[in-house]
Amino acid sequence: MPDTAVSPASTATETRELTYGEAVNAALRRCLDEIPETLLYGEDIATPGGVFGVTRGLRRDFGDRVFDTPISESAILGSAVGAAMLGRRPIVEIMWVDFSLVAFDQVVNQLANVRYVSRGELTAPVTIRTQQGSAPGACAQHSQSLEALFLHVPGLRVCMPWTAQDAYDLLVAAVHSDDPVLVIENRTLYPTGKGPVRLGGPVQTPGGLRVRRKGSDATVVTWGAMTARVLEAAATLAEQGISLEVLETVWLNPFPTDEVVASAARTGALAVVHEANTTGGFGAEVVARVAGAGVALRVPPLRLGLPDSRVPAAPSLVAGLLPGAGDISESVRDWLHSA
Amino acid sequence: MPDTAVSPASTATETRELTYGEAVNAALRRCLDEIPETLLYGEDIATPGGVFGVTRGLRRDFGDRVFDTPISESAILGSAVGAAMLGRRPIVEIMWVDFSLVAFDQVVNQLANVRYVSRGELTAPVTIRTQQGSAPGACAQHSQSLEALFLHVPGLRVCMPWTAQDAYDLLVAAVHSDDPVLVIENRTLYPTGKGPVRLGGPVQTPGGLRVRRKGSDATVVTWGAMTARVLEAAATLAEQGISLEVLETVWLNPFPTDEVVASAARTGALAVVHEANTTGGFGAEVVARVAGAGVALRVPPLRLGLPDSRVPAAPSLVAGLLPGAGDISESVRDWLHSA
Amino acid sequence: MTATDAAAGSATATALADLRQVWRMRAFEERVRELRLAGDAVGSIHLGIGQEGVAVGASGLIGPDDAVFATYRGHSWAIACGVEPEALFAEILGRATGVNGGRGGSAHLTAPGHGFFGENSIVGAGAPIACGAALAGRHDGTDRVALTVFGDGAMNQGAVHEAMNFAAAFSLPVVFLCENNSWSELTPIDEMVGQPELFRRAAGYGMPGERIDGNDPEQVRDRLGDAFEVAREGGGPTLVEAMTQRLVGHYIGDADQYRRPGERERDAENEPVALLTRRLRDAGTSDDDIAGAERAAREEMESASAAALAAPLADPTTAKEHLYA
Amino acid sequence: MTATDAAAGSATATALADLRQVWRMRAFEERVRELRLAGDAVGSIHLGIGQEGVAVGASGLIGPDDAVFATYRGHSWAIACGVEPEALFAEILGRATGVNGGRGGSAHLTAPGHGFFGENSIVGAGAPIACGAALAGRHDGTDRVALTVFGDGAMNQGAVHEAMNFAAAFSLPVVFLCENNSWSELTPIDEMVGQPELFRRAAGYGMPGERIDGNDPEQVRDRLGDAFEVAREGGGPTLVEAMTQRLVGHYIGDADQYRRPGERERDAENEPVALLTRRLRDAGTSDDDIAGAERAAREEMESASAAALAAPLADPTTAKEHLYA
Ligand SMILES: Cc1ncc(C[n+]2csc(CCOP(=O)(O)OP(=O)(O)O)c2C)c(N)n1
Ligand SMILES: Cc1ncc(C[n+]2csc(CCOP(=O)(O)OP(=O)(O)O)c2C)c(N)n1
Ligand SMILES: [Mg+2]
Ligand SMILES: [Mg+2]
Repeated sequence: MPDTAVSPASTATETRELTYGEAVNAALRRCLDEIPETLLYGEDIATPGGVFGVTRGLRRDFGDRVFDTPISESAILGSAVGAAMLGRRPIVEIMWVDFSLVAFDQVVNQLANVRYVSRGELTAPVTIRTQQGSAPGACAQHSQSLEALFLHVPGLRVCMPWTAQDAYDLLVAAVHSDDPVLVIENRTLYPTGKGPVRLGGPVQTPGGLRVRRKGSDATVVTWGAMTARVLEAAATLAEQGISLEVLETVWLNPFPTDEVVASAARTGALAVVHEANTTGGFGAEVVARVAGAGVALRVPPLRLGLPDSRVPAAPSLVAGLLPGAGDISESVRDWLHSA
Repeated sequence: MPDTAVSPASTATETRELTYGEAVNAALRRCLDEIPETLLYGEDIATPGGVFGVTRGLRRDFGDRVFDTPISESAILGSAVGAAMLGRRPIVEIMWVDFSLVAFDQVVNQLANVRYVSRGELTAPVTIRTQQGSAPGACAQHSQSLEALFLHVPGLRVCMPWTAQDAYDLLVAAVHSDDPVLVIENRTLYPTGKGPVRLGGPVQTPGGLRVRRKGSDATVVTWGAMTARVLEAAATLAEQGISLEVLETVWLNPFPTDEVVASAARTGALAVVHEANTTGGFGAEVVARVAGAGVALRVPPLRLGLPDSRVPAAPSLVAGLLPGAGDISESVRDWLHSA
Repeated sequence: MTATDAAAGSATATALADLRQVWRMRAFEERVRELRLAGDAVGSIHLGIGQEGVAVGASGLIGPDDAVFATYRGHSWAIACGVEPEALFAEILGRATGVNGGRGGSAHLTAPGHGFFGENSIVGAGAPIACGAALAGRHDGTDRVALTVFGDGAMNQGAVHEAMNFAAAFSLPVVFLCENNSWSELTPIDEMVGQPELFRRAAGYGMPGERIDGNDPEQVRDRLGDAFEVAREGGGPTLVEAMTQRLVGHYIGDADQYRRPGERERDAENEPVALLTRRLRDAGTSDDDIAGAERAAREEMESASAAALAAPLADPTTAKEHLYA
Repeated sequence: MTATDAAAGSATATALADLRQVWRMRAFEERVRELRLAGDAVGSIHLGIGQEGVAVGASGLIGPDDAVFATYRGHSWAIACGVEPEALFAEILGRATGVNGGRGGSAHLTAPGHGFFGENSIVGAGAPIACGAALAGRHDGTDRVALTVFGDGAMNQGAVHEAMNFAAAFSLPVVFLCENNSWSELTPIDEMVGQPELFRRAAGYGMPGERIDGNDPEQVRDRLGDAFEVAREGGGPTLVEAMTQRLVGHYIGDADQYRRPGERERDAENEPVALLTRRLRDAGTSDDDIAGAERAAREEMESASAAALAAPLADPTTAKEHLYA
């Protein structure tokens, strides 16, 4: 799978200095602009511009294709399924991934079945934007990383942008995709990452990964906000003479199995780091795919994640659970030394 | 973890000829009898005795501790959480695991958090009984195997009985447990498995596995209704000189990692077979644990499950997806020959 | 012939057409039951026998841009939308020629080409989806009305509540049609609510609600027609509670032993075949015409099901297709 | 002194006690805001400033066996249940001495020993849980009433609907208390419903519903008290819609620029401190007594928060405990 599987360019490109949140906004603006079938809705996203300010200005500029909804996730997701069946291309927001669980039926039993059960006579090109993860002080019901739940749902594409450029590119790819796509953002990233973002480029096809660092001693697969911690750990270890290859798998479905397997085969060691709970996390799938491919590893694969816990609110407690950059570099060093 | 970690016996034992469904009934009867705090409720479970007849007679014998509910899964599960917080020990039924998704919040965000967030000042000893899996003609919304979703929820115990004896023992263990437990039954098994079931024995502690067959060439881990297919495949392969060790992991949380690792180390080969979709299925976790333990395998681990698909209704189509005993024996033979 | 006579004659003609359509649905279902009992069809199948009056009354109201969302008990609704019985039988029989090529089965029939956006086997889940179909109509230049049909028991499901409020808040052209057959599977609805007049919930959402006789296609046509008109003209959603009865078990195989005293007798008197037959007899329609409605329907369903049975089973090698674009 | 005088005197004493309690809640919240802005507390914090009238009116009604379920905007409800402010501050500050030892935080406070079964940060999720607490009371020999408090926006959540029907169908002793502050986060409730008089939904469930002035603790005590009594005596649930206002943003940091013309002025006039102060002035209460209510509250919260700040942070080595029995 190529890094950027592109389809023909649609609009003129330009580069602007944007944060992650602004890049999301720019992607939405572009999609609303170039796809008349798009609708954008969710709680507080229109007139107020979103609780994180990410959807600001879109109601003003696109009128009633952008609207606020009642606090009714089943109605939001269900209506997106129905509107998509009838030719619209809805982009809906679930404010926190945790809230998707009040309406998980509409994702698993409804959205994901539309195309398959109708043999493609109906399709459901819905984009669900949400955000997840731990942030200081957030309670147990606002802190989970739940990508693994969605990755066990065939029919649903899933991606998790970390850079502002990917926040833009992946969302544009999602909205243009004829499949339902879940885009998992991260609220701690919205105000960050200010830097040049290329806008208006060719629409990518779901898939691909980002080689964030080349290395030879071990392959570390990661995604989402954890990427920053892994890169920091990799920098630390580089100073100690340990060379990590860091793969950010921005698309988790489709997953770039071949690239990950090839890298692990080259380095002979595989670690997966994610913010989600370890047991049943998608890290298990990554390990299982590499193991299933028969890659010879000189050290057993390592998984780092939340150590199977609920998420406490106090930052001091979270620090006792969630691996930080220091924990990661230490764990990886010890692990490689054990080889 | 021992096969049967027992606590002192509570009632006299007796052995009766029961089907799987009757064994469930017997377990419920025992729990209602010996634990005055138990409540039993769900859709159609009281006066009608359940859509599968499993709860027959319990309303008559236990009065208003057993009652029917509206078709309101959030109310069923949510009220179970509240009743448990206040000292009851509710046993609730979700008729099909697929329906739990309309109320998944109450499991993940509510039930699983009670003990942790309150530091044990509150507990939620709720037993959720449900059933899942494929049965001929059932539609996509009534056929899924969703254990992996629940196994990514720390705080929630999960088991999946396959024999009538386990249908009894595991349920009794679940209701007696001070943790919330999800018991996943299988509707195709209710009328089957008639045989002697020991009733009234000591209450087991969640955990343990069943060694269904001893063998030396490969370890096959499986659970639920798939166990029958795996055992059939193992019998076929035995005739061909291939000796499989079949481990039925009736408890998936807690998972008997040590026993599985030890067996895989002994046989040098690991396969996991489940009815759930392969990607993100719990088979990935089993493979990752064994790989993570550094077990040297002479052949890459094998995973067999639904090949990442929605479930079609037509039996001929399901046959093209779900591995049967013949597919399993063939796959396992080819896999071991590839070593 | 006086104007009154003409009106009466036309009413009679309508009643006879209605009876024919009721019989088509019932003959379809009875044939399905035979196929299930014979083992040609497998799995859980939910028949609409007794409830046909609602679908028959609605059928003329459904325009080409409209979208219908039914439940697992939706065979009659597919027929009401004009789907060919042969393709429905084929689907229920797991044939390659079924409306979903065997992927849907009895409980997930879909035929979007006929405005039938499908059955749904999750209680209540179709209601929010219908809101989306109505929403699409706001933006695609049609005057689409979305009709979502569900049972009395579904009224207690969160998704239905959210859908009703969503539609009411945004004045969406959705008609919420509750087929109240007084049973939610094996449990009576009146024991599962504090207010058994379910249509009364509509007021809380700020939308009109009413209870009608679902056994009388004429009344359904009239009152449901008003709801369609209001919706089409931008007046927003309506909740219609159509009182009906299922004359059979919840699913084929349900021993159906939970009925209350007097219920079966009342149901037998009220159900649409009895009602329409009485009406036609009173209007002087011949026994032959009345019997002809049944006969024609049985013949049609006999040959449609025979054709479906002759079709090949769905091909297992295609089972993985159509998951993604 | 005449009987009328005595009654007036006692009413005045009650109003002064209410003002004191309102001030305790408000001073608590204002102190929390300072701590958040200073960075001692972190994360999203939802203050109940302006809405105290409801919790103050309810506080005397909550008996020892009763169970209260609040939302993330529940600090005042914890205080209404009698939880010590110091332990609440400590929780919000992530201290080991917090009611949840730091695991809950501002949005998930729990103090079952005080009948406070906790906040909930999933909109609407507390309502079904409260039904379970009420159900438990049927079997444990208490006359428990379960009080579930939620916002106007929560009325559109499926779980609340299911809970109301569940409670009504089974006549459970649940009081559903909707604090209507006219905003669901940043969106006005009247644009998100077809019928803005939310209490009208009660009739559809077959339970009583009414709208009251949530700013007046006396009225809350009286009308919510009726609902408690009905529930306690087996009469089933009630929906009470208490009209109130939040004087601050949805969370600390919310720029709060979405208010409608005239709203702030109206709110300032109606809010409980203004209302009770007017009432007390009219009854001749001295400025000193009135000011004393505020002063005492501020002193209490100053020292409680100081004590909380002095406590140790939650110990990271305990973070894995209490997941399982
Ligand atoms: C969310 C959910 N819960 C439970 C079920 C199981 N179930 C299928 S049909 C049914 C009864 C529905 O009753 P009603 O809505 O009155 O429709 P009817 O079957 O009478 O047409 C139930 C409980 C389901 N399919 N989905
Ligand atoms: C299921 C769910 N959806 C969305 C949210 C995000 N959210 C938190 S508070 C809130 C607004 C709630 O409004 P209301 O019920 O009126 O209560 P208020 O905040 O005004 O007290 C929303 C949408 C959530 N926590 N849970
Ligand atoms: Mg019904
Ligand atoms: Mg509000």
